[in-house]
Amino acid sequence: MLFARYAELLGSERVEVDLPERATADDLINALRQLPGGALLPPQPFVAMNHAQVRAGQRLAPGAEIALLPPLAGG
Amino acid sequence: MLFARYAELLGSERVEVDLPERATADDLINALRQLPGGALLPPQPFVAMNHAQVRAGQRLAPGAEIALLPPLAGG
Amino acid sequence: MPRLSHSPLDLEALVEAIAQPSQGAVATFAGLVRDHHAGRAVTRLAYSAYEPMAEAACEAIIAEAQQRFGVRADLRHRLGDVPIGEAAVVIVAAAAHRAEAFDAVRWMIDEVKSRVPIWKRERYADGTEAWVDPTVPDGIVAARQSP
Amino acid sequence: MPRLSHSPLDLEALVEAIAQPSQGAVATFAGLVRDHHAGRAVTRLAYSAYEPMAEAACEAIIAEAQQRFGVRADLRHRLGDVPIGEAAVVIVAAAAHRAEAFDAVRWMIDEVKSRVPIWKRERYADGTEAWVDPTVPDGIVAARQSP
Repeated sequence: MLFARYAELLGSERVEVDLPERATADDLINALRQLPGGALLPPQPFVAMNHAQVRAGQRLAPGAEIALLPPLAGG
Repeated sequence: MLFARYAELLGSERVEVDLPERATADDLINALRQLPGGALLPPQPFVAMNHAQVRAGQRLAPGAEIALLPPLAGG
Repeated sequence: MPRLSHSPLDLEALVEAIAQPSQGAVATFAGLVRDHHAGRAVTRLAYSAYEPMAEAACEAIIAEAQQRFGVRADLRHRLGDVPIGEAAVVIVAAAAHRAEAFDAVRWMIDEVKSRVPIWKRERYADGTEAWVDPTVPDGIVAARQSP
Repeated sequence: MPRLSHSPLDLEALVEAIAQPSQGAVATFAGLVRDHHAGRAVTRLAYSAYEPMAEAACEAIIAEAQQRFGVRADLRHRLGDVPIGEAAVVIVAAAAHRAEAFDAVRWMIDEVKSRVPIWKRERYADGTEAWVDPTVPDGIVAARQSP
């Protein structure tokens, strides 16, 4: 799932990418950066899996809800 | 003028005492402590003259509004 | 404008009056009448003031807060009988940034407690009454049966 | 109970719901939509959120504040279009003593800004729009003519 500016960049709030098994958040970002508009994504955006922040190098669970979060601006 | 507990002690919100010319707040306190109930006044209560705190040793101006203020409990 | 009031205080009205489209941070404080003090159950409470001096002190606190913290500020203090749970004092500060708003409100409530000539008489569930005195260990002058 | 709302936020209702006769100190913070940002005149503003994660983050902040500071606390964040001058966020904490209430509110607004997935899009008087990004020097991603 993509939000706010990132959704604008890729033209959608939901995208599907094929990833190898045992892929990490970095693999996902690299795949997204190949998509049209994806080159403007930052190299290390905030990634959430099932509503919790993904740590660097953490594997993505198959079927999990993965979200890329632009810099927060609430409050 | 007396307020709150001090008014209760002396039984009135306004008392008149005769003071010498050039009297200070200490002179006033001493005179008030001679009145019925006045012995329970503390030796150094907060004194205000025309709505401003009186400093130790400051003279009381004739005709000024003098008030004895118990410990504040607002807020 | 009087800062002392015998009627219930309206925090929302104070916030609306102070807020401006250029100042996005509004901090407030409300001091509500508690149902206990010094280990006793409080059933009612009344505030009295040396009114002209208390008004002047409130004005001075507001003006100083605005000067010191660069905020717009206001406050109200209730007098007379105040039911348990209602506000005895409400304070508001609006600023461009939240740090100044918080600092101003915190400073103002400290100043209200230390320089506004207001007194508080509590009545307890056992029928006694006492003057509140923050300078003594128990917080009250010995409670006595009320007349 | 949802902490995110598409309707105007009601600070007074939040204060009334949180106050208890045993807790006399109530501190609040309201963040209002300002009419300017990054040197530009703002004409409107819309918040969006990753809603389930944002709700969970708000719940966590409230629970942690209550635990850390021994207060009763609550907050609301507005979503969607918010007119200038209306509240984007309101926070309240009630405690027996004022220090805890102030500390809790201050901590909560910092946490809301740093961990709740909410984004803000501003529209300016010149017709351009931009995403607000507190991590860049100007505070916004370059404003572009809106479609």
